[in-house]
Amino acid sequence: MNAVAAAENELRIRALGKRYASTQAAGGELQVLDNIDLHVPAGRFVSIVGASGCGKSTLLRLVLGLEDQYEGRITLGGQPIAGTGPERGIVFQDHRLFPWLNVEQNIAVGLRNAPLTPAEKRERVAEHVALVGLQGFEQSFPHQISGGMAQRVAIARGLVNRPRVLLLDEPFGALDALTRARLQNELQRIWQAERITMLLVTHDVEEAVFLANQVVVMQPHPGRIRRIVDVDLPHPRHRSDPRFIALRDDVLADFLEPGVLGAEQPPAPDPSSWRLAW
Amino acid sequence: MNAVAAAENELRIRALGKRYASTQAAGGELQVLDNIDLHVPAGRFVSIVGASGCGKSTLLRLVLGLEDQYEGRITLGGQPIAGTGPERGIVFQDHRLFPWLNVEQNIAVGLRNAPLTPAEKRERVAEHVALVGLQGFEQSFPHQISGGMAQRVAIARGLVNRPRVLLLDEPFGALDALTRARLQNELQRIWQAERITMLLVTHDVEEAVFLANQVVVMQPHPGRIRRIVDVDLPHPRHRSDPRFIALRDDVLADFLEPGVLGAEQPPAPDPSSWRLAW
Amino acid sequence: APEVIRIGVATAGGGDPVTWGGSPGGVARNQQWLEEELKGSGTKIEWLFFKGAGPAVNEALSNKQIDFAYQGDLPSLVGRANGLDTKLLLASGTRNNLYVVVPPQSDIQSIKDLKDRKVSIFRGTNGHLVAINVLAANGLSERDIKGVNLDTGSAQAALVSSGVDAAFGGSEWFKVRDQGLARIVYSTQGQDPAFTRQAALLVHGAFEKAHPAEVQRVVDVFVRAAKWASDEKNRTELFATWAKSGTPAASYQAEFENQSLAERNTPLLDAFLRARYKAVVDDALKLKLIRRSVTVDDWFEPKYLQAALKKQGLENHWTAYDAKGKPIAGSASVAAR
Amino acid sequence: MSVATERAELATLAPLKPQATGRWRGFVLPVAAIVLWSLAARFELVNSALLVAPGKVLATAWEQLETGRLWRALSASLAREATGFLIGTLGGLVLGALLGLWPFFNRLIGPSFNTFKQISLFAWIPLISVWFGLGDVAKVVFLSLAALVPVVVNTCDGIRTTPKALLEVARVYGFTRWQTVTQVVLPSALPAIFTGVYLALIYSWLATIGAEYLLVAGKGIANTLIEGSEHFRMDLVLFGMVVIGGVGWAMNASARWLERRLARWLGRSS
Amino acid sequence: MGVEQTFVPLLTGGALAASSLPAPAGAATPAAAPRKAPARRRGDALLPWLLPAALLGLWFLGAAQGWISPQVLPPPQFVWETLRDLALSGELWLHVSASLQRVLVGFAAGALLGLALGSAMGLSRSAEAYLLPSFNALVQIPVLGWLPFVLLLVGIGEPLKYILIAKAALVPVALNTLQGFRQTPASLREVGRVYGYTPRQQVLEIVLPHAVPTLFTGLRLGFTKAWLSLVVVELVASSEGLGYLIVYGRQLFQLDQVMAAVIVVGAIGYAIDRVLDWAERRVKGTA
Ligand SMILES: Nc1ncnc2c1ncn2[C@@H]1O[C@H](COP(=O)(O)OP(=O)(O)OP(=O)(O)O)[C@@H](O)[C@H]1O
Ligand SMILES: Nc1ncnc2c1ncn2[C@@H]1O[C@H](COP(=O)(O)OP(=O)(O)OP(=O)(O)O)[C@@H](O)[C@H]1O
Ligand SMILES: [Mg+2]
Ligand SMILES: [Mg+2]
Repeated sequence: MNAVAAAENELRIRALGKRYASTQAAGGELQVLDNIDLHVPAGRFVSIVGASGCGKSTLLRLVLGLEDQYEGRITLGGQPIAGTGPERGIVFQDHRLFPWLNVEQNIAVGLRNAPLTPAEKRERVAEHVALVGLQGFEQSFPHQISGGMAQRVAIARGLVNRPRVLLLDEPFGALDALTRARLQNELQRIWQAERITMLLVTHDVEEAVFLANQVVVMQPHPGRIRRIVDVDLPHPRHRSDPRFIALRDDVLADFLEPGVLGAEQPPAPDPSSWRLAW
Repeated sequence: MNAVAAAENELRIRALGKRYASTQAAGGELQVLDNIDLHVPAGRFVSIVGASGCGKSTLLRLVLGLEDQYEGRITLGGQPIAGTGPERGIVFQDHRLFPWLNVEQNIAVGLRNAPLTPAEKRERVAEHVALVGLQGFEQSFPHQISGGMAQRVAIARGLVNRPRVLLLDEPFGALDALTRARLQNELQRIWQAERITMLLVTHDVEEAVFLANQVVVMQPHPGRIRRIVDVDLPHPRHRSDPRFIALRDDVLADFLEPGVLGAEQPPAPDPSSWRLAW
Repeated sequence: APEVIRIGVATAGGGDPVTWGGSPGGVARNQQWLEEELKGSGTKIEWLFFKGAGPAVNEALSNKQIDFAYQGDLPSLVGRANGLDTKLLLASGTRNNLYVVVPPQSDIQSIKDLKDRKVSIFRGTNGHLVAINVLAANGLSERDIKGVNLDTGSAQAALVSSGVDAAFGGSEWFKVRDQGLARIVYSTQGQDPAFTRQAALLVHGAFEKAHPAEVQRVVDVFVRAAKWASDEKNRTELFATWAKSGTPAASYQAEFENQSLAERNTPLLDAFLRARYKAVVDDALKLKLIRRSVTVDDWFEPKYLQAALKKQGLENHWTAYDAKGKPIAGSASVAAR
Repeated sequence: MSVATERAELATLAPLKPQATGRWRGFVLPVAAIVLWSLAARFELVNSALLVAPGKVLATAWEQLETGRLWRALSASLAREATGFLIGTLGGLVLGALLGLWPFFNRLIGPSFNTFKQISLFAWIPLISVWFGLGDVAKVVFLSLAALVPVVVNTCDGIRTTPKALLEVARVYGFTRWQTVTQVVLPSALPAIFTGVYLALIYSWLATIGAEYLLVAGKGIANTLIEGSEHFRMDLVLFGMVVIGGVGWAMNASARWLERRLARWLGRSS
Repeated sequence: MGVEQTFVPLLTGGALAASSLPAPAGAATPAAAPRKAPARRRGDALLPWLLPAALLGLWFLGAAQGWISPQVLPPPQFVWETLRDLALSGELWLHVSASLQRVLVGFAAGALLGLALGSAMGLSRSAEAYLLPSFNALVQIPVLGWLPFVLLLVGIGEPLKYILIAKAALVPVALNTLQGFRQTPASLREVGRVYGYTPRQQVLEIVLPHAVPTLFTGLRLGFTKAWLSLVVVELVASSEGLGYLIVYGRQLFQLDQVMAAVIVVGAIGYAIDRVLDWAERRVKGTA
């Protein structure tokens, strides 16, 4: 992305609301998101933190265009978004690689319908394999690589068609702390290199503060923005930097305040899934 | 536990070695643990950190008595351990609750063969339900409660028969960061209240430092103790305390050093499971 | 002319190529006379054997998969009663006997002893009605015995393994008897011929209308076979021919003992045959095996037989029998003993 | 039968592997049975007509093999099986795909199909025999039906259980419908489809035996069995049983082999 | 496998009914259905009946117009009358009860034996080593393969039917029991070891409860197989029962009776399947 494109690539969310039909909720509808306003200039890195169920994933799904019934407006570079599109990419929490495709082919999925020649596609894929450091594993299938590697493939797939906005839904949630730290560093490096707008959903406040220019703290029932914290620390950041720790604890305090974090609730029993998974 | 018992409840591990038969390893045997020496006085909280595969779980299994072929000695209060016994309890990473028993019954499993009357057992179970804050969920089945709650049930089960040593194998590994922080606090509270010897295996260096009197850093191939770090911070501890951060970063640095953390390796493919699980 | 003439035979048959015994038709099949007859005419012959016996042949007739059928009396009637358009051309194997067999050590000595015993009957076949008549003649009804519906093979297995106490059946039992596994306590041999079973060759109505010439040729061959099979000097050779179906010659020997071949292998549609078919209609109606009556007279189509007899000079070769099974005076025959 | 139950059945069709060590113990029972059988036959402890000596069965087997009867019977059966299996599987794939991909069609046909498959297939035999006549047509129809049902059920189910998560990936990258079906739905449904085809192979073999039994005679391995029963030859009956079991086993084994190959070819195992 | 809960907005984007092939009466409503669904509902409810209605109509018409000869396809009213006659005369009940008795006795015997065999093999490695190979070999022979053999051994009576039905039920029950017992996760068994469970406690309190769903699957499959074999066995050799009704109808060339019996077989099979499905849900939902 060059500097000229910066203005027209800004993401604007205005008065966004989303309801789901729900038999459990009063009135048969669950207000998942309510009056969300967010302005993300091009090239920014925004983290979204919040308790489980506060609508973080839903927000990403709306920006991505996977849900089409909502209130309010979402525009990218002034254009209202309509359905999915190549200018918005995503990395899902559960990597969602196709188990029947190898690493290379899975990354190529991101270019499936891109207007490129096969040779160009091959080149781009190879580039991105290198970007996420998976040279030598091009022919491996998802079950043959570790969770951390799979997540890197998913990131490569999300990046390969150069979206203007990359959405990341808890991309490191399932990883152990060490792999996680490594991938955070890698993501930071990629972001610095590519200057793509990034929206990262995470449960991990430290991660949010470590990576973002801005941390959006959400609260549930219904999902709203509680606070937006600017993180104006220079990159590369250090986790033991006192300013970093102060900012982190600031957000964390907000977070641990009763009422924000809904009391731990048992998940709605879903006997059907249990029955077969047992 | 009273003070008199303290001396005789100390756990001593001497020159411990463990090999597994393995078709992949050279010589058909894999040296998983090598020459482990550890001395845990009664009532101590010891954390064990180390990369994946360095033998942490194996060490706990040996102390627990689940494996009977090893070199070296393991004694508890001077007695060599032989098989499992009620004086050593465990909390597994994957909670391992029986899906067909409810919360109360699952906790009662820990007392299944304890020399108590049914009434005493009921009382103890009720106490421990309260200890982990699950009043009102006694009749719930594992699938009806959240992962964090299930892990608390597992902790209650591990505690209910008052073991002299409680082993914890990544008990919070599968939880999200917030629930995790809450349960760490709870575990700390329980430990302070009960003064049981605790051996905690974790991937999370911060967690290890936050909870323990002593952090044991292990290294793989073969699994050995690399270093033992004493944590003499008073309780309750604070994560933003500079001394805490310094200690954490000290251990972490050790950890991130190349060679300690083995290269990320793909899991071995297992074609047999394909047919039905696919 | 049709490309192929398909003849369905209501027995599983046996041997390689498959053939069957106990009927002049089996001779024609075994000697390939029909194939010879049609050689050069461009018409082929296809023989089809049905394990499901009579009923299966009806199914084949109903969806026009066969043109001719060799069937026992009751099944052909059942087909007719259910609306199958057939014509009965000639008799081919009459007065087949029925036997009651029991295990060797059984205490059953006569029909009367069958009361309350488990007895195998192949329902819906021509043996079924005769069995009932035999029982009736001995003062029993079908209800007095515990009937079990078994096909031929199953009945044999059942009797030997004492699954049933007795079985009604035909000449296939001689083999079992000769193995020492069964004893015959009743036979229709030498009894009222009303207790015997008849079989005949039928043609599909549509085929008959379309190809009368071919019908005539088939009938000609069957008559020729009947003649050969009625000749006492062929007795041994006849049984040997039939034995190729897998049933030992000894069984046929026993089945045909003390009976003239001409009496058994006559093709004539005589008064006896008509009377038997009419009686079967009445019995079947009474037992609700068929739900509407069948007129026998317009079902029988003797013109092809007549022509064949005339052509081969056999008009007086066989004795005609009256309704009771007694020779009709005047129709004297060479074959009468 | 629900799909889950059918899958469970598949698990039982592919017999559990006994442990590798102490294989010899598996032979104790069969050897003891054969010894006992020989002794009983030798000393005529039981009705001798029922109890033919093991040697007699071997002799029969040799005779069947030498005269080519076995081959003729078996090849007739296998040819039928193959035809019915192919027709049924192809039909099942088409029908199952339609049911899985086209919701309107599913609502239209699904319930009727579900009811239809509850009727024991064997109950159809008399009707099939009247409707399709004698000979191989009726048999092949019957076999095709036997093969069709599991393929339809599993294909439809496999398609409909394509993970929503993967379908969303396809949407994100702008896959067309055709791309979605061929590159996401079908690969994802492939294991289920294979399960269906596997079951079809087994079911159509069972149906082959049934068809030969209950539809009018002809050549076939079940006819060998019937002949043995009718002519009262236990040796032939036992021989027929062994052949039928052996063919079933061979089919199972080759299907499992193919499955493993397929798994490897698709490059996944977890 | 999430057979029941995934719904795939694939080509139309609409919500599909929960189970992949919905039962004719009222498909389950998904918890979160799109708003436009109710409007379409009424037409939806009728849709599944379209095909059967069309087939029935065609049948009526074909019979009335004489397109199909009644020997090949008896007119529907004729089948209905036969069915009614059978029901009213009590004959139907006779056959149904004979069949049900057979299937119940056979299934009970087979299931018990299967449970015993399966648990022996599942619990004892050496029992497994001795029995499993022979068992695997015998399993390969279908019921119809056994029929002539068993017929020669025990004759044609009820024992034959019981044995064959029991054999059909035994196989899935035994194999699922074996599998259920064998598949107890080592992780759960270790919990038992940690808390000093005796072998008896291990079996009764860990292995068995864990195997319950698998056992039930085996029993259900066993019953389905028993019902299937019942028809087969009765087709070949019997004097009463639904299979006999079919065979006898065939022998007398009365297709109306055959079809009436087929309808009854289908109806009972369907009812059994529904009941077992319900029971399975109950067992697995609360075990
Ligand atoms: N398709 C749906 N239908 C009905 N309700 C839904 C649907 N998807 C999400 N919800 C509900 O919306 C709420 C917000 O869900 P969402 O997945 O956005 O939360 P989240 O913040 O991402 O939580 P987590 O951190 O656990 O991923 C939850 O209460 C959820 O149950
Ligand atoms: N039963 C076994 N048989 C053979 N090898 C085993 C067995 N159990 C563990 N191992 C091997 O021993 C090594 C150490 O395993 P262990 O589970 O103790 O590691 P860990 O430190 O707990 O790792 P993680 O952090 O991933 O849990 C691994 O290489 C593992 O493959
Ligand atoms: Mg989410
Ligand atoms: Mg471990």
